[in-house]
Amino acid sequence: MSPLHLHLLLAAALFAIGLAGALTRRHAILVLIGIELMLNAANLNLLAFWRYGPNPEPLNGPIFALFTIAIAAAEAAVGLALIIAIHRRYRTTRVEDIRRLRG
Amino acid sequence: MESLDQIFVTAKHAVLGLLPAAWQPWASAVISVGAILAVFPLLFALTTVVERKALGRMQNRPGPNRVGPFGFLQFAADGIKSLTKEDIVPRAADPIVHFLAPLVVVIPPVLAFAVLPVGRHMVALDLPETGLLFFLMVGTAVELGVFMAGWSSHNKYSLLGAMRALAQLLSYEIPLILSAITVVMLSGSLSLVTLVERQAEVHGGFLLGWNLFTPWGLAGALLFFTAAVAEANRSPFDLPEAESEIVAGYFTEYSGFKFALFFLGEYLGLFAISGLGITLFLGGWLPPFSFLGWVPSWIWFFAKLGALMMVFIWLRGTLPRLRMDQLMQFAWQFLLPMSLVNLFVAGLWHFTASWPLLARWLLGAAVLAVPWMLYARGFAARHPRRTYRYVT
Amino acid sequence: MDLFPRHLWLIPALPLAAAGIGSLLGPSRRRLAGMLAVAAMALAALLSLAAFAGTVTRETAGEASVAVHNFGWFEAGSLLVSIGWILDPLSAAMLLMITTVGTLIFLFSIGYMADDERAHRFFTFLSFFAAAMLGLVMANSLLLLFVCWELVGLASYLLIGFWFTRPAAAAAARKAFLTTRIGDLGLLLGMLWLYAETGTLLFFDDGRGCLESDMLAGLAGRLTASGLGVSAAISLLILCGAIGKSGQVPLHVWLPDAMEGPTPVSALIHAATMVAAGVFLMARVYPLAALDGTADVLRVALTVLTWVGAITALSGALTAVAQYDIKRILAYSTVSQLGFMMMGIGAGGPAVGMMHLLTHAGFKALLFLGAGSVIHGCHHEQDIRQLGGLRTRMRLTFATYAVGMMALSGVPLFFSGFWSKDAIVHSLEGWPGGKLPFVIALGTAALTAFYMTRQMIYVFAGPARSPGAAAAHESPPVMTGPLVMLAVATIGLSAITTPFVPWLEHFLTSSLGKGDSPGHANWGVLLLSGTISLAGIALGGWVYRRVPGGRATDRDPLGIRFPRLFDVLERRFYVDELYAATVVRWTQLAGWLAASLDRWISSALHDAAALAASAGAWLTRTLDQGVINATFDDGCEAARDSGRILSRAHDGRAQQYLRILVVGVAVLLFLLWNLQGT
Amino acid sequence: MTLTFALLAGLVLGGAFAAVTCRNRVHAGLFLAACLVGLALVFLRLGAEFLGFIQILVYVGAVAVLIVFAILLTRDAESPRDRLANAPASGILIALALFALLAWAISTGKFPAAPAETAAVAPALSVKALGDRLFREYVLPLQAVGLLLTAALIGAAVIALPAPKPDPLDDSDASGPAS
Repeated sequence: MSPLHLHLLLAAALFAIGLAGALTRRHAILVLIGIELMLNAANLNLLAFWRYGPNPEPLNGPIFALFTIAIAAAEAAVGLALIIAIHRRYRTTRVEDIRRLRG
Repeated sequence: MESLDQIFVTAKHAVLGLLPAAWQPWASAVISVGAILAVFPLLFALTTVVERKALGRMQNRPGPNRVGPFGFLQFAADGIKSLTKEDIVPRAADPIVHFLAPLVVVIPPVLAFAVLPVGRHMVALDLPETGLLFFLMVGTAVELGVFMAGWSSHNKYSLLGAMRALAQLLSYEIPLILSAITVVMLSGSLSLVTLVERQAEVHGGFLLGWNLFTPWGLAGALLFFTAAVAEANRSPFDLPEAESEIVAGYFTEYSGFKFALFFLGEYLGLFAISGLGITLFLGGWLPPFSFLGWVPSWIWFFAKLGALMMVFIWLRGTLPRLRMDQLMQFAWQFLLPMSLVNLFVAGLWHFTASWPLLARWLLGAAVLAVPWMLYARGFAARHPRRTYRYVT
Repeated sequence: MDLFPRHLWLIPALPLAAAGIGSLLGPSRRRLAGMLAVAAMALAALLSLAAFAGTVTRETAGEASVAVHNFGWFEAGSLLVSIGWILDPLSAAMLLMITTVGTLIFLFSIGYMADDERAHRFFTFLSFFAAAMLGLVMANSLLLLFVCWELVGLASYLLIGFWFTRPAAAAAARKAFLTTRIGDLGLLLGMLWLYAETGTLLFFDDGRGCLESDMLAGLAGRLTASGLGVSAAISLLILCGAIGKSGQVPLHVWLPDAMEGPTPVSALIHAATMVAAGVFLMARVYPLAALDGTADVLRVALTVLTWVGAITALSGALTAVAQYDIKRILAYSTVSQLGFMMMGIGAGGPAVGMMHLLTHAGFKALLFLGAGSVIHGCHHEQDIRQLGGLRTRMRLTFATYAVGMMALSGVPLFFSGFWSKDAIVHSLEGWPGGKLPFVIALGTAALTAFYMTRQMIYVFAGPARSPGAAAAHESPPVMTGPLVMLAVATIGLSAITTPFVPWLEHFLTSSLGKGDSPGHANWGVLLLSGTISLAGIALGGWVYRRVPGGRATDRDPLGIRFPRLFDVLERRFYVDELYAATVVRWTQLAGWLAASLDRWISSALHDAAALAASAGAWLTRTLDQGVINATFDDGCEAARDSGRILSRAHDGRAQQYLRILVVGVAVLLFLLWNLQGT
Repeated sequence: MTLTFALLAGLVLGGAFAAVTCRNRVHAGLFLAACLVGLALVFLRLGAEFLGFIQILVYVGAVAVLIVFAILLTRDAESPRDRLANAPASGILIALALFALLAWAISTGKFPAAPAETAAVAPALSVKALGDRLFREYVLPLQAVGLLLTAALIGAAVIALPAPKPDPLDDSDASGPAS
């Protein structure tokens, strides 16, 4: 079990937990939390591969992780704004109550 | 003089010399932490007394003058009192979070001191790559602590305070960081030590090249300290703990030692952020004039810190509290745009390096002044002067 | 000629810029927007005139008449997609036609849309359309052509639905969009297939283009499983696109409804340019279509083309006889004329078809603008029964309209329409594929003359039959000006389209190659078609002799004589109803199937709901199957409903989606790794 | 090395698990913060000092705070009992299956091995080098991200804008959480 494998496994577990949360929780914000966890798992993968990969010089891992973080921040901001707006409009934050998009 | 300047460093090394090499890194860390934990709380204690006395003077009352000479031992009395007081946890409160909150509030500023150079070679932990980042990072942790405190108390006022605190801290963090970044842009380093050393070059034979003496530095310093006051929940931005509105905000439900911890954390935060401001704009431990170089560097640092404290006390004694919407508007509609403009000016300063100093100055000042005036006019237009009715 | 073709992009760029600026202008600036559009268009017209002149000089100098400028568009891995401009007689003529007609129509619209407060948007869309259309014409790559093709469709959608507050307009826009999409799918498939076969979408790429001899030689042998030549299959697919765009049977239904749009739009898009795009496309890919077999064996694609054209021409003309809306009549005549062009290309080769396209663009635009002027003058009265007596009130409009009418109905000698149509008739007469299309063409010609006469009589002759018509006034010069110019052009063009001075035909043929039976002057045929059109006019005059004295409520004389036939025609052969029925049933079935397929994915509870709901919906729909819905739009309705049934499966629960998504990705990854493992 | 890693992994996974399972939403938010701090420490151990700090700065300092803030703003009258979406079993099952798949792939997968020296010592992640690459090769993505963030800021401000009130200060109020 090399350190790379360990980190990848950690990332996989983190991703799975986040996914489970995103799939099973009701409260929209908790779903969002799950999504954040998944993003972070991806980041961990990027950095692990950068650290233990054959050529860490190009710094691609950290740069991608940086982008991911930035995008995650934007995603969180907009997502939360949406949740707040929806709550203000429909008085609920339960994911399956928000079904205006259904056919 | 040199020895006096480096006295603490030499002392530390002397102590380390007595220890086996294996221990030395740990020992040095312990010593530094010990020093920090000794100095700043003491400073806090003194500041409380000084603040109370100064405020008293401003309000035509003596202030504390009973305990010790001129009441300067007042802090000891208060400390003992708060330590011996009963620690009350509301039944409705969320016990764990309620317990953790004060720690989360106190620990970050203490960590922040680690990267703060209080004197030549006097920094506990020099992060050459990410010093400033570390500082800002630990700074942000406070928000969570404040929130935890306010939420866990299950008290309407605490919750209001927490909400206010979150909104305020989030909003003022941005101009704070943006104005700090200008310095990083032009010094090309994130290490606070390097940032200080970059300001050591001499203008006109005597005036040191503090960042304060550049247009972006001046504007940056003003923006920075404004945001800093807000970050430290100091008056006039002390809405989260506005006694007259929401009792004591997020630490309404705290008593005894935890309350003292909040107090401590607040002041430590204030010290830390002022120290950062000093490091960024006021030349850190550098003397203002080159011919004053014989004064030990750490004296300079703490002198500046003290001066800033006096300024903050003065502000608190002078300015009335803002309203929440005013607070937000100020952050988002004035500080943020101005700090962006300031970033631009810093860029200009970088690219006009070949110009004569005066020209650079005028250019930068102009670029800053124009939007500032426009904003001022805009505000004046949007908010007609209120008429207050005084009791005659 | 260093400016062209390298900088041919300038021509569409001008209207595009106008559109861009126009989109930024506000209602207060709508007059400026109009001026801007006209100016840009006029400039583009000058440029294309230069391009045209350059082509003519090169062609007369005997140089290669095809000049292209290709460049890489984007690169994805090993695949380099390159596009380019082409400047050959075909595109040059089209450019010139579009820009000139466009300029005149823009000018006209300034007057026509003067009191519409969204006129700035109108001109923005119009310029956008012009840019797309020009791009389509000058594209040297089927890909670029397709892109512009879709853009043109979008512009047409926007413009048909310009008065989207009218439900009819909105419905018409949707209908046009959907219907043309059906054809575009075929075009897309054809394009992909062509790329698969030849590996390039460039038409001319000094030797490597897909329309050039080597490639064609490579394609020549290949057959599909059904024994049909690959090139034939591809060109049939492309023909689908042309059918959709050019309103050929069976996809012609959208064109008459498109008349809901402002009249200048009908003139520019649905008479002169866009609907001609299909014909243009067929002319462009003619070498491909003409590939399989040799001249003596009949070419499948071309035969189909000819027959589609013939059927369209006849049915369009027949329908036009029984319409009362002035614009609808013109629309159906457009359909039938487009059929003529298709026939021309199929039988007589691209030159013949294109010639009719160019002349038709002129006089049909003239007719539509005339109709617009009439509508404008009579306060948006479009029912010809309500009109009448405009001869005296709108003299200029009447005169120009008469010119257009005579050109359309092919009055001999002095009208371009006669000659170009005549060339088609000639080629059909000599067509190896049989004589029937020839007969159809003649009959259509007669019908054309007939219904145009009917319209003239209804609109202009006798006294006014309604207060609106009585209060009619001549339109402002900004509107009549274009009419006059177009009339002059219509007459002038006849000089270069006669088989005696077949300059235009030669010019076009030079790059496009000859057809099966290029029309050459044949006195008998010439005489025949001339007399037939005159006969049609005479017949019309006789049948409708009593209309001028009549009242608005009178039934059409023809209707009195053959009521049943007339009803069928008036209801446009019930095509819409047919589609409504079939499309409804079909979408029902599809939706129900899809829903039942989706069922097993999602959790049991709301499956039951989905099943019940879809079953219920299906039941209800099947119940009102009994009632035949009156319009195609119910077909769209049905599409939406069945979509609703379909979407029971996606019930708006993000987590359901996420579940399915994750499962899919996981399965993919699993397969991927396994494949790697092996 | 394994001990610290195990501790950190425990912190991360425990925090994550608690974050997605606990009833109390605010606790969930705080557990998320804890988990992210642990993750930042893992980053530090990987030698990505800069990213570790950024991680805390952005996630703990902004995202976590935003989340708890939003939780406070959206307290609605739903009983804490129905805290799971319907058919939670399938969700958990899917997650487990995915984890199994990933674990299988990781344990069986062959990764290009790192040279011994880099495997031994963490490669120095100098901020200068990062900036260089960021502003040279990656300048376009950088611009895109900048655009994205600006759009997110404005968009969030607009979305969270309450039903229009006369008071112009509201937009600043609403853009607070958008920071």
